Amino acid sequence: MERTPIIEMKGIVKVYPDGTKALKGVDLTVNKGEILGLLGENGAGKTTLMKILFGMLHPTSGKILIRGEEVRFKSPSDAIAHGIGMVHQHFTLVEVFDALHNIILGMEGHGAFSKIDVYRARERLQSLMDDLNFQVPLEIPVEDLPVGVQQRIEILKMLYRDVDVLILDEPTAVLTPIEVEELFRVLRQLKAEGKTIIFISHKLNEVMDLTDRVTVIRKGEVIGTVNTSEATPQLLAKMMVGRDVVLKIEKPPKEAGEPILRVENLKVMGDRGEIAVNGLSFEVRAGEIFGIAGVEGNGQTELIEAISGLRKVESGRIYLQGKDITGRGPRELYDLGMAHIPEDRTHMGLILDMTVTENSVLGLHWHPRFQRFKGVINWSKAREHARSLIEQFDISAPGTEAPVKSLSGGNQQKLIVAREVSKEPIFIIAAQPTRGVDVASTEYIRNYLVKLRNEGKAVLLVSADLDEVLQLSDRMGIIYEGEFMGVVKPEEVNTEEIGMMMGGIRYEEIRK
Amino acid sequence: MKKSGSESLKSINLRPFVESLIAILVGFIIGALVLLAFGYNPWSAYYWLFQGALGSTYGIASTLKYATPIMLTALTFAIGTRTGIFNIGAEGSFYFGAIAAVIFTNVWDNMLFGLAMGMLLGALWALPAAVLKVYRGVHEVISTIMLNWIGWFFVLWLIVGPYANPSDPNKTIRIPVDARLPIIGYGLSIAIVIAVVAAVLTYFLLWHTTMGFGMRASGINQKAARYAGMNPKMAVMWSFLIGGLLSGLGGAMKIMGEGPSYAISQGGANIYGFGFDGIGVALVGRNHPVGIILSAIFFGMLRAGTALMQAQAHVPLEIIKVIQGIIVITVAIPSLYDLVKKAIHRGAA
Amino acid sequence: ISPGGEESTKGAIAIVYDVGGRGDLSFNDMAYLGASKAAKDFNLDLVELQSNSEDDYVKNLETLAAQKKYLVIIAVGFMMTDAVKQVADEYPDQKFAIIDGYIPDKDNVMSILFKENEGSALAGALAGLIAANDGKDKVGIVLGMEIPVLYKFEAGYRFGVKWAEDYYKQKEGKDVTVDVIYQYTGSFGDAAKGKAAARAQLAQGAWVIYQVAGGTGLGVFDAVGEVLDSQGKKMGPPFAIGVDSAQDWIKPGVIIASMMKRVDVGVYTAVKDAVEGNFKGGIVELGLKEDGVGLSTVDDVMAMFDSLPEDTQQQKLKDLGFNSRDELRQYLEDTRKQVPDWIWDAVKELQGKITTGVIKVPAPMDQDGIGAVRNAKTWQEMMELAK
Amino acid sequence: MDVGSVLSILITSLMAMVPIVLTSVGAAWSERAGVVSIGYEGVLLMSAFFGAIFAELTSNAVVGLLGGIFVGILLGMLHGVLTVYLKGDHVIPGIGINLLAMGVVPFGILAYWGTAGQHQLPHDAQMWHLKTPYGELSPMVPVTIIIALVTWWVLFKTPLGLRVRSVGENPEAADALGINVEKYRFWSTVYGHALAGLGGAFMSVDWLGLVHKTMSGGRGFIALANMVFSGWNPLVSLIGGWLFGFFDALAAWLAPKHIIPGQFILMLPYIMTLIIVAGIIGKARPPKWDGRPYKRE
Ligand SMILES: Nc1ncnc2c1ncn2[C@@H]1O[C@H](COP(=O)(O)OP(=O)(O)OP(=O)(O)O)[C@@H](O)[C@H]1O
Ligand SMILES: Nc1ncnc2c1ncn2[C@@H]1O[C@H](COP(=O)(O)OP(=O)(O)OP(=O)(O)O)[C@@H](O)[C@H]1O
Ligand SMILES: [Mg+2]
Ligand SMILES: [Mg+2]
Repeated sequence: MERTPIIEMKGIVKVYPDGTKALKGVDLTVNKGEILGLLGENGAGKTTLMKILFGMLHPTSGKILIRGEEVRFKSPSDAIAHGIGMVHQHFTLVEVFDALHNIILGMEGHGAFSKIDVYRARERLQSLMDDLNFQVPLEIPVEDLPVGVQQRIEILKMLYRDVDVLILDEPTAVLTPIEVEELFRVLRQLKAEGKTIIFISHKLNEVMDLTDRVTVIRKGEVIGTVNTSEATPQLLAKMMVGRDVVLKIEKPPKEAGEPILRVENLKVMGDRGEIAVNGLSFEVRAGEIFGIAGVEGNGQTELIEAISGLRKVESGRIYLQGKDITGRGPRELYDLGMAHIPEDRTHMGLILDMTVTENSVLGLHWHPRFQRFKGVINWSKAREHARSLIEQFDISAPGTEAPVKSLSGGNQQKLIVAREVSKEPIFIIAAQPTRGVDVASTEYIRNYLVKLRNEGKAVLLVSADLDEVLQLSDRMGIIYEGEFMGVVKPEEVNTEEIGMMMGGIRYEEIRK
Repeated sequence: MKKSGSESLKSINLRPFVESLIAILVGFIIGALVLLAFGYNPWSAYYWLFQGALGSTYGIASTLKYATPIMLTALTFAIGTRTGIFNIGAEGSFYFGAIAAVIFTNVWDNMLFGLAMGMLLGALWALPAAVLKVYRGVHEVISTIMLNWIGWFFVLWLIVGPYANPSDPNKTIRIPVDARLPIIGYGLSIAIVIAVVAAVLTYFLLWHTTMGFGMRASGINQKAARYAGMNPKMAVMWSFLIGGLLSGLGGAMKIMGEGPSYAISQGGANIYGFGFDGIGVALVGRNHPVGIILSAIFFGMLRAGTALMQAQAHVPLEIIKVIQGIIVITVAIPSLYDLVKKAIHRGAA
Repeated sequence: ISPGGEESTKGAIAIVYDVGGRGDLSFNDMAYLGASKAAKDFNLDLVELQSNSEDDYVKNLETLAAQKKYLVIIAVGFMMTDAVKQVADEYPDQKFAIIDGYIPDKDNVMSILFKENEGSALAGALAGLIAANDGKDKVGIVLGMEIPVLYKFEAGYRFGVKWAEDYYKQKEGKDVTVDVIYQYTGSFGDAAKGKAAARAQLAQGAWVIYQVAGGTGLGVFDAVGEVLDSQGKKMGPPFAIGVDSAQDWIKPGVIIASMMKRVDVGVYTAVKDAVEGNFKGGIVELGLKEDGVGLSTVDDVMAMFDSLPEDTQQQKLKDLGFNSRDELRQYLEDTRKQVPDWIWDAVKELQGKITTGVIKVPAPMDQDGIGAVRNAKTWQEMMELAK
Repeated sequence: MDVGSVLSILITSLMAMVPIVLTSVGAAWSERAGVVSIGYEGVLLMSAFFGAIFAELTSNAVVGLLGGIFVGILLGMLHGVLTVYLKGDHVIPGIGINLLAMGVVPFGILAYWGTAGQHQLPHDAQMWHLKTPYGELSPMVPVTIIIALVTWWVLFKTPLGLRVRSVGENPEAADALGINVEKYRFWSTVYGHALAGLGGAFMSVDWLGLVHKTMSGGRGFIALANMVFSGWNPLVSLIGGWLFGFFDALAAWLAPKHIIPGQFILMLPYIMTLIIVAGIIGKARPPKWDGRPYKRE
């Protein structure tokens, strides 16, 4: 492949207004028509670098050349005009608009005061989607769509603008394996059409699978760039972290004990009144990780919310250690020994504007050890608790009194895990526990879940990351439209069978 | 500025304080230009303003007296803000606190009973807004504005009708002597002490109790609060009720602690407007109880100083309002602090 | 107003306004008129203090009293009564005068009270007779907030209307009833509210409307003016009646007369007494007899007009479409000619009777009192209530 | 109730609707773009005052209305600079503007016209009205209806409106698509205040033909409530504003009947609003980034 640099970033330094030195002189070259992987731990500076390239941030120093020509972007519109588009790590969609309006926003055509030509826009979009075989519903408010679809909208948004270079910041973190495959197909097609792609991910196998070259960043500096064909996951992990990383989880065989959680004929409604969980029954035993796999939006969220007391149960029963907990609230459940790592860390697991200390006791602040006397919180105890979590889980945080929003996503996730584990639960729900978390932290969190299992706790794991479910579960249920298509041991099935179950075919039928 | 829960009083972040101070300074400077433009001597105007507010024990007492009611209504607004509610219903609760004091001290002339009933009625008047918000999703801006008006006319009816003073119909019946708040001196009653205690208690409630933690968490993120086993709906309720209670206390103390009449004047002239003033006080105090104590005193100073400023510097009240407006506006500029800091750095370099 | 404190004058007086402040179209403005005239005539400095709210009264009065340099401190408005009592006790050497406040027993306080009920009775007689004469059966009164001081106005007005019924009957030998449409608008500062209220009263048949509502009353003038406009008339009827000062100049042609309350005279007298050493504490009550209240004459209106600054006068004349002061005067007189002379004579007759004490006008102070007046069928019944 | 009364109430309510609707529509637009202001009360008062001056200087009521818009624009720019560019709090400046108005207007009336507290506009500075026996109607009534309609249409049907709503819902998304968030927010604020300015000038040069130092009478706050009431929708604001005007006029009409104490009649518009909102409308969702400054870094 010929190597014409389309983008050259030279000596990029970025100091945030609060003094954080995110980038310390980064050089990055992207060749035309390639897929470049960008790897790095949480907080390494990947997002910062890309936001600079996209004109959303201004570098403190350094220069950017596009097709050999030096550019200075004042805003993303300049970048878009130069053919650069970006899909952000956190979606930037106007939730109340439908896909169509999200996509055409800013280039609606005609004058500002004329009526938006929805018809023409829809036609153009439809042909774009048909070309890529990549469909999204155009007229439903985005907030009502699953994340996978939201991400497609983000990508279409950029393609609608005819960009040559597409930056994708952790696009797969929220996707199911099937969606990832679909995405990769599209990306490859785009590459074939001559587009250039920058791909950020924490998942090494994806990077290995998709990219042509990989650049690794650590703490604001480039560690190196390798051709993917010459790299191994171990090598990349080592470059990122600076040490060897165990990519395989050690999981000794263990006999499961008593049932801890028992769910019987559970029926739960979704937000729009549809049946989300449809007569589900299963149990999670002591010393067992029970995984739930499935395409997102098949009732996982509602199931978790019902078990953790956040959603009304329509019918059926839930028992914890034989005790009926149907309809109990989160506080009682905490007292009964339940912990919950929620899937939505920014909206549910944490209160971003509050401090690390406050977040570290969120939901367990009732515990007598954090109470000076009943009703009065002992903040010095809480601060100690925060300190010990930070230390124990190696969370990098500016301090216990910093707002949690100033932690990187990975560290935010670690904080949640640490807090939930510190509840010393007998039963823990772990929903998407490693989403968006870098390799080292992922390794840590996964090992911790196994450790809990080894200690005889019951773990309910829900993850869109099929590898994770396969790796960690002792047993797993594959969910489809609120029902299990099968409950199996990971080693008994192959990926293809799982794929079929996730698509709605029952295990018995497959085995026939 | 976000306050952390574990922050102790001694480690309070001074930045917002300095920020407000700079804003006030800039406001005074612009105000001076306005004074000059209209032919007044800003130096003498400000001299007499401060002389009137702080130049004598009497001045200080007046400053504190003015600071009292707005301190409490500001707390109402701040509690709302901290729990995610734009509660502008302090005004209405204030009226009810005042009328409750008048009615109930005349039933049983006991000071504590009067204060308690003031708080109770203040809280009760906040209840509809709370219930409508929680159970009907009615936005508090509508409900509180409407309730303020409804409460206003209702209280006007009470004071001109059933509770008009038969021997002096220009006001309501008076607070019995035994139920009045003790005077510290210079017409200043212990109301100020109670108000400061209320502010400290509010601080304690919001930042040191389980309930306050729940209220703040709910205010920022309801979903997370629910996840953490808190009850956001109750948090909203409590926010309104405690807010109403504080304004009710303010209203009660306004009548029970301030002479000469110890009664509500007809037309409600001595109970009107404190809720609205409280919003400004809360914002300048950055919605923090400690900030509110300081900012209420500052506003009290501006009020206490106007008499001398008018009498000696002959500046009309309207110009004083203009200057107050300018000061409040400048307080809204957070980057003022950074600008000044930069300028100082440049000067030093 | 000059900053600083040059003492070129023979001393100083101070005036404390109530919350309405200058521009309330009521006692504050009138008090200013009297005080400024007195200051000029006696070569005194005039210090004015406005009040932001009722809480400022004590503070304002005390601040002034502590300066110990004012011949007399004038407190405007009944709401200052308790404040004056308190401060007068603290500063027994300082002379005070209070408008509308009842402080009978202090040597250093002169209470100046007005019998608005008497003046309003004339307004009511005028309104009632105009209506009866034009074959109408309703007149209106738009008031501000419902506060007991306004009951005196309402009662006087009602009295006058009832008296007019009787007078008309005796004169024409015909039974007439003229009902009083009344409403308290709940505000002294919202002209739009006054307009809506007047509109409603006009729609319900009010032929003359008396406004006792400060700034809200401005809307009453506007509403009546609109009705005239729509009929292509420059002058009423229907008419409005002004209050407190001679407001006729605000909308000539629309306002037939105003019930004047001569706060300016009261203030002037208080200052004069203080300057000449005749100051006496106690009650000074000014009614029709003392010229403290009354219906405005054209001379009164012109005097009010003349008290405006020179260029304001010129501008005002231009705005109203007059070339000279005399044209305005002529116009006001023409307006009054819309009402037959006998009506004016009748009003004079009532004035005489009240002045001589033959007729007494009720002055209720509370809801029960006004209730009784509202229920009374004849002026004689009302007069019973005045005793 | 006879036809005359009905017409009278109708006309009064249509006139009363104008300042409330204009302010609500402006505020709705501004908040759709994410900028909150509670200074409309002050804007109404100040533009009533300055609008009257403009009208008198030119002997033209239309110029007066434009002058009101101009004052609104200036105050909107002040608010816009503070909130959009300097990223300040959205609520504080409004309180300052309200205070400012309470000082500037009484002072200004006395200083400019020499009469304290009030001033009557000469005929040639007042708006032409359609005169009926039941009250006068201003051309501003249809103009207000048109403004509400057009604002609604632009906000919901055109590219401009789409962008405005996007910066109020998710400025980051808009920013990422190259929409100049600050520009859209700033001019939206200016538009919002400009409409309030028009409403204020309407009160003096059109509706009442006079200036009075407290003539805004709380309408700025009522307009905010109406904006929320209408779910930030200009078209519904029109109906809400009229309903409020209607109940206000109805209250004024009922008051002289003295069926219940006057104070309870005066509560009528507020009680009705509350009942309608609680009973029918319920939840209103503000734009997601309403009142929040947007900073990139
Ligand atoms: N707005 C900001 N203000 C201050 N510091 C920031 C800001 N944004 C990022 N940083 C800091 O810059 C550094 C790089 O952040 P960046 O978002 O680029 O990391 P990243 O590589 O994208 O991490 P992740 O894998 O978690 O997405 C971090 O240390 C972070 O704390
Ligand atoms: N106010 C802030 N002050 C300092 N740093 C901040 C602030 N806000 C965000 N950051 C930093 O910005 C970076 C990006 O923030 P972001 O919220 O995107 O985390 P994240 O990228 O989601 O992490 P992950 O990729 O693991 O999910 C993080 O590294 C975080 O440390
Ligand atoms: Mg990132
Ligand atoms: Mg990240």
